[in-house]
Amino acid sequence: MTDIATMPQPVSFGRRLKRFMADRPLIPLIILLIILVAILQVLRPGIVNERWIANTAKFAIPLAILAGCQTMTMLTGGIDLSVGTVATMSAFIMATQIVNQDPAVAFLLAMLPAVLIGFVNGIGVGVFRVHPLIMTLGTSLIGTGFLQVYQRTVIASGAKIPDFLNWLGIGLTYGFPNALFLFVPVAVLIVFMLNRTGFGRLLYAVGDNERAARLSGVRYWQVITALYVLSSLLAGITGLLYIGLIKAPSLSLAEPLVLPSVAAAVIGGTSIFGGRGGYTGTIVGALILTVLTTLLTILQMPEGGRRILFGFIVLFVTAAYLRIIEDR
Amino acid sequence: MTTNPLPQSPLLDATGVAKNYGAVAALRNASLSVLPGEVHALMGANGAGKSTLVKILTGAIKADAGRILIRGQQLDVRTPAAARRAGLLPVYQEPSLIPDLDVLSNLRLTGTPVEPFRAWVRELGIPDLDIRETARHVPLAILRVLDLARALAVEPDVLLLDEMTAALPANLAEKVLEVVRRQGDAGRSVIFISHRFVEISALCDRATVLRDGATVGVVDIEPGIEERIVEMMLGTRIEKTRVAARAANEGAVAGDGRPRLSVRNLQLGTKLNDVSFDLANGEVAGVFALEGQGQDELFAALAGSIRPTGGSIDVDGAPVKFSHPSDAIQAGIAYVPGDRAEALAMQRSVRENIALPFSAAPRKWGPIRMRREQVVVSGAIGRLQIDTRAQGEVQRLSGGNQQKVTIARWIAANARTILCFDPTRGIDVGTKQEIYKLLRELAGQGKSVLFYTSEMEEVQRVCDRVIVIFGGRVVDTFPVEDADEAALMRAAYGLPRGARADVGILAEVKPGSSAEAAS
Amino acid sequence: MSRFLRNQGWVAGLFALLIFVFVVTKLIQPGYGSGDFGSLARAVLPYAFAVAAQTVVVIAGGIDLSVAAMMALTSVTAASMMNGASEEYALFVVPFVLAMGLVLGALNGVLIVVTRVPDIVVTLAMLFVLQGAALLVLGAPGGAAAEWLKASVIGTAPIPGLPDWADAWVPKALVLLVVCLCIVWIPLRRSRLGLSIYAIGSDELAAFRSGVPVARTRIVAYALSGLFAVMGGLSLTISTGIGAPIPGPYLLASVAAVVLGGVALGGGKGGLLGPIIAVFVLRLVRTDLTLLAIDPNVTAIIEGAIMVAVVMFGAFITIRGRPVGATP
Amino acid sequence: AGKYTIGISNTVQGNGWREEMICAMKAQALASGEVAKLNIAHRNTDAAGQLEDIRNLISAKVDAIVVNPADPAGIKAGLEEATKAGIVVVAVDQAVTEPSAYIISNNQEQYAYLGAKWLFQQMGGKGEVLYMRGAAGASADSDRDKGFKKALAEFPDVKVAQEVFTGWQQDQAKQQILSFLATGTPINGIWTSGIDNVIVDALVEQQAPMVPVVGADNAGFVGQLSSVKGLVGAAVTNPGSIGGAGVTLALQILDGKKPAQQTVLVEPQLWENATDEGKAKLKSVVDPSLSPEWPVSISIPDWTTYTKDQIIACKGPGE
Ligand SMILES: Nc1ncnc2c1ncn2[C@@H]1O[C@H](COP(=O)(O)OP(=O)(O)OP(=O)(O)O)[C@@H](O)[C@H]1O
Ligand SMILES: Nc1ncnc2c1ncn2[C@@H]1O[C@H](COP(=O)(O)OP(=O)(O)OP(=O)(O)O)[C@@H](O)[C@H]1O
Ligand SMILES: [Mg+2]
Ligand SMILES: [Mg+2]
Repeated sequence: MTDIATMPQPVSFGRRLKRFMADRPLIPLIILLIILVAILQVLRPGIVNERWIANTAKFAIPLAILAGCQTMTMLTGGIDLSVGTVATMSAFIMATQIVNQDPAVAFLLAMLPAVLIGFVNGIGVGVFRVHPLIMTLGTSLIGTGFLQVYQRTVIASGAKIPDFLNWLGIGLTYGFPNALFLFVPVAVLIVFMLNRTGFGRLLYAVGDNERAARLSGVRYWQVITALYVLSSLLAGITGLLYIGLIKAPSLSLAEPLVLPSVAAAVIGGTSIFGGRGGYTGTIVGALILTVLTTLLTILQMPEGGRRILFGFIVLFVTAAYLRIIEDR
Repeated sequence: MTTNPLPQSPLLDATGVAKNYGAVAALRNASLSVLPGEVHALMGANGAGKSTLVKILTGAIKADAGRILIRGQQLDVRTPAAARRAGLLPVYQEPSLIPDLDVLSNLRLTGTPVEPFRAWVRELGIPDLDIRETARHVPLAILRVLDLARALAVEPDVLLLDEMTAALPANLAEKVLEVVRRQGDAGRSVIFISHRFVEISALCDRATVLRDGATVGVVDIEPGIEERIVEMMLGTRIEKTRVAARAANEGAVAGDGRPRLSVRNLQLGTKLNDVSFDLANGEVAGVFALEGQGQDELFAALAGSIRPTGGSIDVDGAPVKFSHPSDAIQAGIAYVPGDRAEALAMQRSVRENIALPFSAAPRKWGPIRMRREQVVVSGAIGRLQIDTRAQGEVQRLSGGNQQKVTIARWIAANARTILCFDPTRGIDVGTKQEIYKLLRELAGQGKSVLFYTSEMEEVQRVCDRVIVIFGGRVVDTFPVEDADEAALMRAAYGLPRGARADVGILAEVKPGSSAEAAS
Repeated sequence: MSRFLRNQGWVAGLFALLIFVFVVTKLIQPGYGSGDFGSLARAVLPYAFAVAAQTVVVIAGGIDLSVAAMMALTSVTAASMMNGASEEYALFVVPFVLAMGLVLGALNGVLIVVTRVPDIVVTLAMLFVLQGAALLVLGAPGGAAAEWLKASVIGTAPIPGLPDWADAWVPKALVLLVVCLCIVWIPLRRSRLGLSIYAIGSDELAAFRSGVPVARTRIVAYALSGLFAVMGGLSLTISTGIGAPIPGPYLLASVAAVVLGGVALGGGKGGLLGPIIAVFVLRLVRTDLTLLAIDPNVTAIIEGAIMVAVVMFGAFITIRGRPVGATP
Repeated sequence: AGKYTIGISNTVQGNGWREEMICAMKAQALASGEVAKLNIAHRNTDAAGQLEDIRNLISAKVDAIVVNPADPAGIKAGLEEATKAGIVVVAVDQAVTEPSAYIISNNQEQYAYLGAKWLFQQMGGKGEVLYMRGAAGASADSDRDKGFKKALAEFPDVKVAQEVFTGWQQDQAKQQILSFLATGTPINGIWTSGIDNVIVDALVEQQAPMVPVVGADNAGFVGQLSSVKGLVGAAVTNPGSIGGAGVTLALQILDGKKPAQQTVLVEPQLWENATDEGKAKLKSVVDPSLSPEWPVSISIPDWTTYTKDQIIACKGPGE
């Protein structure tokens, strides 16, 4: 066999580097993040300090948890647009019920709509096969409606942010945001769940090929219902964290986080078509978006220009990331 | 470096073709030279690179290296459309009709003339095609035939058929072979990929053999050449053991003699009519049928995929009702579909695919015991000799290796009964032997196998008993000793037992001349 | 017949639903007449174009999140160009913005093809870019529209050979909608290009292997989407007489109507008629909710519930109606 | 029971100010005793959507329409059709260009001017100001921008350190102010377009130097003005109860008492805590029972007649 001529050439350094990164997609993503932070530092020398890092983490955490909901649902080929409404509902109910109720009771009441909406989403998607986008959009409309009706019943009683949420939302321990006490376990749990549990496996399998999963004995509706309930629960908890951070209960509190949460998951390498992705990338994706928002806030330019820049940077980051990790 | 345009200069001449997928070299040094008017076999074990070569020749993927001459000229074939213009038309291993368009629109999309297409479809043995049917609703076998007819209709100079017959029942396969041979007679060339030696001997003039991505030889097809081809294909991996079907009455039926699976008067719409049979422990029962006789539905019903409209199924003597495949799995019945796309999560790893059933039930949703899983999975991989060089994603495995994963899953899960629907579809000779052996071993362990196949050879090779289905009914059941090809064929056509097959291209192949019979 | 039902059953069902809602409207408000129908047609106009824009790309297997932003940009562009200009000048403005839509739409497509970033991210990025551009064109709502353009959607179209009473039920806005959609859609549907759009949406790999120029087809699909979006933007300018840089609620509405209209979000299936009828149904339901003076917070609940229920029902009958043995 | 049906059209949902406006409309309709039914179209939409709602209200044959316009010019055609159909049209909160419509509006330009001028005076007529606007492209925002620029022109030594759009979103505003504080850029004052209490929160949390802050009369911010140590600031009134006033005006017109002018402007007031009398005023208006997003000026003298309980109950006639 004289096939030396067609044997692949000795691998160049650049190619090896590329392959290295392709095997560890998190690294290029983190590099992109560092580049953004560096740009920020150049534009405003001194901004990247301990306090800034803590603030960035505070805002990235709720986004990252909601993006976790998107990651999990996107793995099955779905999406959860109701997370914004669910988070808002939990936050609003918590802030208003705490006035007259025991904290534990208020917490349960706040989580109730989350579970309910998640369950309805799950049944709709899993049993009735409604497209997740429509299903979650529908339940989020319905949820918003109920929240507004509810809101009128509590105008008189006012609202209050419980101290422990305050502590969680804005407090620092040795310079680290307390929100990390919530986030680190949640993140570890999600990563562990996706990689090392049967349920995580099923999310990927169902999103990749539902029929194959079925033939392996997987009951689609069980997986999907559990998934959407879990997603809603996480969203509800995020709402509580977020109200502790923002400290102003409003009826649209967490809505602005919905599109960015989808974007964070996608930037982090999760495919919206299902079967592909992971949570660690999503976390970096959320950080990238948060830093980008800061970057644009401090830029002195017309709002229109800012948005144009934001759009192009998101596109560029995603494209660059794809280029780096794809090994063809 | 110009090739001398002799009268018999090749129509298509590829040399030094290489293609890498990351670390996997799909092709290293492949060459192929096809003369005008010849039917040229392209052979090789699973994963040898046959499909990859076809894709490169037809512009579906780009080669990393190599030179391709068409009629002595170096054309730049970058897209399937360009290949078409150059007169190269493929039928790929996977159906390529657009699933959501009807057949007519599919023709318009590719600019295929309709009347010739219709004529070819009739010729290929489908008299009553509804051309407005959406491709998605056309059964796989018919879809393959339509793919072929579409290619034939534009009268290509070189037709490339990648395992065209693998998914076809015997009657359709035979038609295809006839048509392909006539292509050669008409002066057009055909590149023909198949793992079935009968077809190769009946059809081809020469064969190019690939091993591990490189061309290892070109031979003329003549009686007795099969041995040599197998040697070239498999290199050192030559298996010469003949898997003998168990002699009648050999080995006692395990346990109390109750059948493992007992089907009575099974009814399913118009597709299944009063089907009854038993499957014993430690038995491999073959199901033989022409295309569309209800075998798909039978397997689906036993697997819990669809609910029968009447009749009963007993497992170990107890009646069962399956409303979901998980019920069947619970009862120890596993189903291996013929279409691997139906069975595999293509973007997931080999390991995850094999371990998938372990996590199915909610009580198994918790943490996975990775080490235990690793042991079980690698055991199954070893048993089926899956080539796991590209195991990160199943879709990167070659077609045959994907097929093996679908079986390995149930070996790992230790299922008591396996329903195999054409499991050797598109599997190379070496591996086929492995699978036969495996099925026999399973039976030896007291497991039971229901085995549908589109190849008569296999029935004789592995089964203890054959159940022949025609028109949704069991028309005959006989022990393997009586199951010669003639008997099978006649039964499959619903004819009484004991007549002879004397029609069709395969009838001309002398029994015993195939490599498989010799190996 | 059964194939007709399989292919067109959903559209027929939607049409029946529209008739039903119409009858209900007449029962609620016996005075509901041709003038009110004209109002409905005008309200439908921007939604219908947004939906058409979305439909084309969804059929091609994509999604366009920039539809509403594109409408806003073209609306402010047209309005600011016509501001203070002569009536005749508008004759140039219209083709100019139409061309702009084609180009910007094609840009979406080109970016998707070149960067290989998923559609959803590219169009999300473009959403910001286009919004930013709209803000640069007009920092606040303003501009003007030519009188003849405004007149083109007011009143009824005298159709020769139709009695007056029937004529009264043919509002100009409806005629404009039908003409604009048909001019583009009918020739497209019949062409090989149209088939190619369905093909890449149905199975991109199979389409490529069938010789379809996938990249070019995708770009064309997005260009057409841009064209329809511009029509939507123009209809906004025409009906309000101004351009507004903040996008209206057309994005989610367009996705919802696409799904309601029987176009599969995976691509390859459906047509334009279904989504357009769905828009009429949704707008008419809105009218009914107003006529009934239902608590506005409850209307959100009702709208969400209808959306979910219709799609659920559709999914339900598909599950029931699946032929036995179709998926063995 | 009353005899009139009044239609209401509003295009922003889920915002405290707008919710208060709707409640004021309901409470006033109930308190007046003249209204049989309210027909409320209240959702998030644009000018074209508002046109649709107005036309639906015309189809519903209401007697009057009270509208908070998405855009002054964009709904002209619809309002004109309403007038033609014999319906009384009253625009609240913002002006409209349709001449037949009556307008009772908060003076947005004056709102910004008043607050900005006070702020610049507090800053001693010089220094850097953080300018936190509303939603880019909204007409109320551009009106306020005019007022702000007018005040800025009067203080040539005041510079805008940073101009950001909060989108009138609490979370966005908070992230922006925190990012800005992290840059360490020195500022001497903050002007906000009504997203105010989260700004004060941020200053407190970050232990940043307290600078004068101007906001609106939202309950949360007004509370902070009298409770947060070291905070100097002013709340400019922007009553959501203007909705109630709109209903009153519509009823007056229906009853044949046309106002002298087509347009009535409600002038904003400024409540500051820099002086003792300002502090006293703030004490008298502070209302911790209200949701922090609700303006405390829940009524407008001469224009609204409902009680606080009525507006908080947020019930219209027939509910
Ligand atoms: N997209 C891909 N990514 C990575 N590896 C690939 C890809 N496609 C093919 N391969 C690898 O290339 C090799 C050759 O595959 P190919 O499909 O050509 O085999 P084949 O000869 O057609 O086999 P079979 O008879 O099983 O169909 C295999 O090892 C396969 O794993
Ligand atoms: N997570 C796993 N990893 C590796 N092998 C497994 C795993 N789960 C099951 N198996 C293997 O699959 C086979 C059948 O498993 P199955 O779940 O059907 O048995 P089971 O009786 O339901 O399990 P259990 O005894 O845990 O209830 C067993 O031989 C077991 O070794
Ligand atoms: Mg192959
Ligand atoms: Mg194969």
